[in-house]
Amino acid sequence: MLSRLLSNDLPRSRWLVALLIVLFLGLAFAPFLFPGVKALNVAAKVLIFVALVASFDLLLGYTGIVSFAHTMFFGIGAYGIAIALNAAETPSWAAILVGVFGALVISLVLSLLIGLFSLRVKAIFFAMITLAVASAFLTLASQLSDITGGEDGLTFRVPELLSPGFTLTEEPLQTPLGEVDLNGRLITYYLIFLSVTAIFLIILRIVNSPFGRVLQAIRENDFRAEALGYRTVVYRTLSNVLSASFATLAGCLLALWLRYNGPDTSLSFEIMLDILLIVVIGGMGTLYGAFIGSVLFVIAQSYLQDLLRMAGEATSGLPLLPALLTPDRWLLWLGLLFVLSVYYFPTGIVGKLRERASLARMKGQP
Amino acid sequence: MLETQDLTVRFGGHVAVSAVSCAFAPGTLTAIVGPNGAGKTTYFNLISGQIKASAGRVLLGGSDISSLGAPARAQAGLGRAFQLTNLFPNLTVQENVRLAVQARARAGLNLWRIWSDRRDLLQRADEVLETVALADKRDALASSLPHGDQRKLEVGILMALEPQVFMFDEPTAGMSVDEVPVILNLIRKLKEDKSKTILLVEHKMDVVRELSDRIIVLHNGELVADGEPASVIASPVVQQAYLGINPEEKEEVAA
Amino acid sequence: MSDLLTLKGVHTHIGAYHILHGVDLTVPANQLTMLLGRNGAGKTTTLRTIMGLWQASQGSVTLDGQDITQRATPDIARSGVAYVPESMGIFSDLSVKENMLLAARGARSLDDIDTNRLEWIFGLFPAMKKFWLHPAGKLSGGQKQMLAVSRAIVEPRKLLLIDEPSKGLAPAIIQNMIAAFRELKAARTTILLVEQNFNFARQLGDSVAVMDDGRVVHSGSMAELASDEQLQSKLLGLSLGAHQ
Amino acid sequence: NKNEIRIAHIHSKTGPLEAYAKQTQAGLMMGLAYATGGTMTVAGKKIVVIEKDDQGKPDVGKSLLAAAYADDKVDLAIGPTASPVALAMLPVAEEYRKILLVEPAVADSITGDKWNKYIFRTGRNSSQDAAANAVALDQPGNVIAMLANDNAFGRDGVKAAKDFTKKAKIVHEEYLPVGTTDFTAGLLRIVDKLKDQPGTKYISVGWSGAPTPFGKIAEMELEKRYGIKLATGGNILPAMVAYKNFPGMEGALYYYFGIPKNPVNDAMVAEHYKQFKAPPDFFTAGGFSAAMAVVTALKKTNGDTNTNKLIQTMEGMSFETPKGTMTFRKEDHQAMQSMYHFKIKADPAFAWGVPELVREIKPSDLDIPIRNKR
Amino acid sequence: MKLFNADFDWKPLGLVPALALLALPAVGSPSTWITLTVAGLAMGMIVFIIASGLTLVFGLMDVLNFGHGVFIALGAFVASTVLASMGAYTSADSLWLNLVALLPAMLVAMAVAGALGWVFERLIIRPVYGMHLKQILITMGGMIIGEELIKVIWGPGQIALPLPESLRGSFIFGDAAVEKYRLLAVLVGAAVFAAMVWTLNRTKVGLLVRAGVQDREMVESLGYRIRQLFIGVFVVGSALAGLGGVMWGLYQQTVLPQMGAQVNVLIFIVIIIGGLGSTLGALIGALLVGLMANYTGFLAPKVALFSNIALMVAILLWRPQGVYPVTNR
Ligand SMILES: Nc1ncnc2c1ncn2[C@@H]1O[C@H](COP(=O)(O)OP(=O)(O)OP(=O)(O)O)[C@@H](O)[C@H]1O
Ligand SMILES: Nc1ncnc2c1ncn2[C@@H]1O[C@H](COP(=O)(O)OP(=O)(O)OP(=O)(O)O)[C@@H](O)[C@H]1O
Ligand SMILES: CC(C)C[C@H](N)C(=O)O
Ligand SMILES: [Mg+2]
Ligand SMILES: [Mg+2]
Repeated sequence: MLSRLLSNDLPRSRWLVALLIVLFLGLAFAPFLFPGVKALNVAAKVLIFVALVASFDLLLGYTGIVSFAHTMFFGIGAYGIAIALNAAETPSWAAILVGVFGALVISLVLSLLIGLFSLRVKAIFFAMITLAVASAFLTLASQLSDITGGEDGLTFRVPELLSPGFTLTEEPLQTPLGEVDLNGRLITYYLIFLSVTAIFLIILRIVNSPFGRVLQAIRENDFRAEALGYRTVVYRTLSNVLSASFATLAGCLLALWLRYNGPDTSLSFEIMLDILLIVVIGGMGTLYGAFIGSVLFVIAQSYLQDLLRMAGEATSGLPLLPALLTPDRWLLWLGLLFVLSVYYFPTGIVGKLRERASLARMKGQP
Repeated sequence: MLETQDLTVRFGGHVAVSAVSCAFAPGTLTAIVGPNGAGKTTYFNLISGQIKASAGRVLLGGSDISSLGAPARAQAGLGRAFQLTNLFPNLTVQENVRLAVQARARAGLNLWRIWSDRRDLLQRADEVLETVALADKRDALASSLPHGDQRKLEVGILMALEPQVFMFDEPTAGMSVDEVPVILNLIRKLKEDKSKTILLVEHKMDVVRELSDRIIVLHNGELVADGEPASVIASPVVQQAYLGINPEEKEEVAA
Repeated sequence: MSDLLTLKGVHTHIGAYHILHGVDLTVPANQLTMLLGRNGAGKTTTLRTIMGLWQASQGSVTLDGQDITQRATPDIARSGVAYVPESMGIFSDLSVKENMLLAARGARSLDDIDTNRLEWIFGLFPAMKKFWLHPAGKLSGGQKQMLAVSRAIVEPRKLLLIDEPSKGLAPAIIQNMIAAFRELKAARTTILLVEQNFNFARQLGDSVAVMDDGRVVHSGSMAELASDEQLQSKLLGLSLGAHQ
Repeated sequence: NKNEIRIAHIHSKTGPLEAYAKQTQAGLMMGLAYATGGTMTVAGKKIVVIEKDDQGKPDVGKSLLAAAYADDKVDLAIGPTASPVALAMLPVAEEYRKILLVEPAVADSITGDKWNKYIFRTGRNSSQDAAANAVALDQPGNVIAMLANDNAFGRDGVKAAKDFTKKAKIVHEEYLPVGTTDFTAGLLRIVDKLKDQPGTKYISVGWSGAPTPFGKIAEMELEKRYGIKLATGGNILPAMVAYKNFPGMEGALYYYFGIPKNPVNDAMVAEHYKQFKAPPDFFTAGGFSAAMAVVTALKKTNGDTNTNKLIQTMEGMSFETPKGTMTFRKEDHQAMQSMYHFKIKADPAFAWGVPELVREIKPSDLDIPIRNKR
Repeated sequence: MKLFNADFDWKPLGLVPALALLALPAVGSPSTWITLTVAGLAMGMIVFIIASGLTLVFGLMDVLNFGHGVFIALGAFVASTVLASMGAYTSADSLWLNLVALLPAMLVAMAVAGALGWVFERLIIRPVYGMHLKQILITMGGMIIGEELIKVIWGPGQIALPLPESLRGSFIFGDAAVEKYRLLAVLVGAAVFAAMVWTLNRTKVGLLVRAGVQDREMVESLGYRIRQLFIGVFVVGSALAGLGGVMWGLYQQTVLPQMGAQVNVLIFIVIIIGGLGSTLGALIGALLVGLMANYTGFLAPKVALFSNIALMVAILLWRPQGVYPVTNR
């Protein structure tokens, strides 16, 4: 049963299974295990990134297409919600539906266009075209002030049920680990949790379908795939469209969570890089990698500055080090993380764990 | 029934295939020979749609398929093994073949079935691997196979496609002597099934002599001879331009 | 007669796989040595190990009295070794001319290449002249093979390592190639040739080594092997009337 | 902890505005020390400042502010550097019913239509900038073309400038995107509009961010060729290096360390030289002012941090700053403050063009509209 | 010389004058047109200089160096330090003295950028040859690190980089004005272009590197030490970026730690238009981008933001591999 839910694509490493279970349970009970506004924010961001990165892995890891336009679709989703809720008199579920639907339609059209127009060109050209298109879209979003709020972005309200003002109990729930507000934010968190779980399982199913296998074949050798009778443009475009749609949904979730959206929030190139890095850290072409990578990376990124503050204080007597260890230079360490993870996880965490497992299996055999 | 009419392709000023008209009947194996660079592979490329013709038409079963792209032609029943091995290097041997089986079953656009549920496809892939003597390597990555095994896999993929027309481009090049018969037997079996059209490019003349029902000779892109194997091989153009022997000294027919 | 190249107990691993299990091989100077064996026997791996493209994990490779086991590939090449890989290693974006120019290491421009030698190559492989300015990637399979061999012989070398040169070549060209190797041999070039084509091997080889499963299982003179059909069938699975 | 007063300072410690943010933080800490006589305590309570980095990103700023109020239990927050971040943060203050003291984000809408009662601002707003500049520029016979960033900061600035320009004539508005690298084309458009106008011709520039158009304006020798002069406000010192090319240029600015004459400024300049071996810059004064505002209010409540009490106290409150006395206006909580009409002098002793005071524009000289709908 | 052999493709060269002529009626006033055109060409030349190093690295080594910008920023910062230390020369009212200051600034900037390039190649690029995706990530990482280190050394803010005295101002021809500095930029750009074309077409280096990208093992088997060669190319590419940084910084008259990141997309566009690795292509791409930016900036500033991208898309529709496709990659 569980195996079918996971589309028969099992983790294939005991350590990996353990890690996945721990992280999954951690996220499922995050509001109670790690009370506090910041922790909940981090957990929600982790979830949204899981969906976003998984959708990107469908494109990059499984189809072998390098696109820099993924955040564009993420942004479309976020703006869909933001614009719809901003325009609505009172924030309603209907407005949310309109936002999601509208965003999906726009993403569909755009991804179809990009796919049909440019998937014929060579891989690097495609990457660069998407980079240019994405930066054009970013500019557009920050220029159309009347619709998108320009560089300031849009701050909006969400339906009562999801807003912090909506409380289930008068008093916060007392737990051994701290107090937990049973309010709209908590409901939003679980809405996100369920949506992301569904999105993840659906993508997992897609990559393990016959279609998913063709995508891998195209990644390996598109010329040969054509000779077998697979129309690569169709497959690539479809993969592009699917991936864009899931990214759009992730964007919708982001906007619902933040109750704000602006160009830098969902469209920036930085996010694109984070996604790329997560895919690589986790292990390209393994959705479990997308999951693990997102959890580790988002947590690391969120707490890096705090960590540096402690490190900086610890080394305050030394020369030079404090200048490098201040929280202000957190990007330096993030950059280092980029470099080191490419060095040490050439096949990603999942790849590493699976290699170990298969080595162990080989040894186990006579 | 496969037919080409005045099939021509020019690369810049160079005419690689020049107005070749030829029909290939089901149940026959036609060998295509000619010196290196004669245009044999290019002729295959034109038929299977890998490159676009400058002029001329390709007909399959009477209908003109000239405007179709490579995938559509493959679906229409043109199957092709490549001269320079052309595999999915980082997939396993079994997956390489399975992709062909799946293409044959037209299951590629199914997004929702779990692929491992399609046991029928897997089974068929394993059968094919048996026939090309690769069953024991089914879980190896294609890229790690020695050259000869890669050639076998190349043939296996074509077998799995079960096309109407089989095009083999030097299937045994670089294959060790004891493996060659495996492939030849396969081709022989195909011949026995009288419905298939088989085209074979091969430089090993004894293979050609033994398998073919008919030989056509390409030279500088032109079709210069066509007929019974024995008579074509004996013709002066083959003897001199291709085999490089003068009629007098016939001692050692190389390779 | 001295040995130009000697392999002693060479073991090679590729990743986690142990491919060569102690190869012992000697290549006598100024002779043509044939390296035969079934698919997967380890012939290509042996050549790559000599060339330094794989590192031997154990054992030694000696060239002209020098231990080259640990040397880097460019250094091995500079000590006079030319290599024609199984996959031909054509630079497909460069023209035939540019491919040749690179192979002539000493030459800064084409004027520096020995024209007689070039003409000799053109004579062997007329296609090289015809497609001189074409991108090499557009050549036919056989023409690429010719280019790969031409590159190896554009300048005189001490030792040629050639992996299956005859595959994909038309019979006439094979004849030319046989002639070429004979001439090279006469010009005191040592050649180690991997072949599947036994006829070809028989015509050319002075001595022979047969590999199986990562080891050399037979070595001796070519004449001896050529006349002993039983040995052939035992070592190569070559039966009478086998297709060549 | 009832013996602490916890303050969050949320600012763009990293990102493109890092340099601005650093100045604010330095000013804030110096201001707190100055205001508490070096004790960092008010009414026996220790002031604890928690720094947070919004990276210039509105979403980050928003969640940091929520975390500061909820997890760190701060009593009030100061910041942020950029207007978009500020706008995203405003509703959070309202949700948590805690004060956000905006410094130095400029956009009018912060104390305008997006305002709520928990928002105070020590920084100037766009209108104050514009009104002050109008004092310098709004003379009969002047013909002005506006050049501004194509964003909220620039457009709000121009909108305000138009409101305050009564006697001069604005003939053209040119908006260029932030990050414009070649200003030639935009300037040519302005020249086209200006060159045949009668009167004294000005390009009035409202630009934040680098690169700036000043260098290009100098290269094109507009004054020599067409008699077109440059007018612009203040900026941070590295940006004012280009002002050296425009001796005699007039405008109005928010702060320059050599201009205000009062004990607080003297103390800040002296302290800044002591700590950093350099004069305080544009945004240092803002941080200092914010600190003064907070401590003044807390002294009045005797350390009580109850939000409603603080709001009551701060509405209409006056406090001393390096720019003289400021007063939080009751209606929109904007600090009314002096601006300075200056004239540039190229002094070889300084790397930058030195703004010399022409006239201090007192708060009472400026009629700053109230833009919120309270 | 390969550049002008018989079947040389002249069409792309025509694009630049074509664009200029097309703009003339749209702009109207000839003097404005001249000012814009000269400004555009000069900007194009500067863009070419900053992009030239990347063409080498990208086109020849097939390395997607997203960190190229850091060498640009570094060059600019180093130059600002050098020039600041030679205040007497830069503020002197003599062209010669100014150039005496500028030249060492350029050389030091190139040397420092080149040296960093060497480190970058060893630590960052080496493990990822042939792997585009990882190149993007690791070079981005390198760029972030570099940018942060610049902030540690020079501080996070902008630094003014005023032009030397005699390069300020413009030459006035009637109603048209040509900034002096832009003329210098054209000269430097032309020199860089000539040097690159010569090296790549007249020496074996270009061939070797192109071959090395396709099949490293084979090049080594032919006896070339490809490692050294790649290091060399990378160092030169970085040094050119350093030079570009000096030119760009002087052009902006300020230097910023982020300036490298700011031009990243721009130079990629230029290189794509040019055909990934073609020097002449990059020059044409840069000139087109420069002209386009100036014309649209004048005619329709809103559109200017998208003009580069529109230009690139148009070119790719015409020639899907850029104006001078170098390789089949
Ligand atoms: N990259 C690789 N990874 C794993 N195994 C490899 C790799 N390359 C070769 N092998 C294995 O090494 C063994 C020897 O291969 P090698 O290519 O040397 O054989 P060969 O004698 O040249 O065969 P052929 O005649 O088919 O070319 C084979 O079993 C092959 O599967
Ligand atoms: N895409 C191309 N562009 C330019 N020339 C080409 C192209 N493809 C093939 N050619 C040329 O066309 C000719 C025919 O090539 P083809 O590959 O068909 O030969 P072939 O008969 O298969 O030879 P071989 O036996 O060596 O494989 C060759 O001279 C080759 O250089
Ligand atoms: C002067 C700066 C603080 C302006 C800032 N960019 C803002 O929007 O407010
Ligand atoms: Mg062929
Ligand atoms: Mg081999």
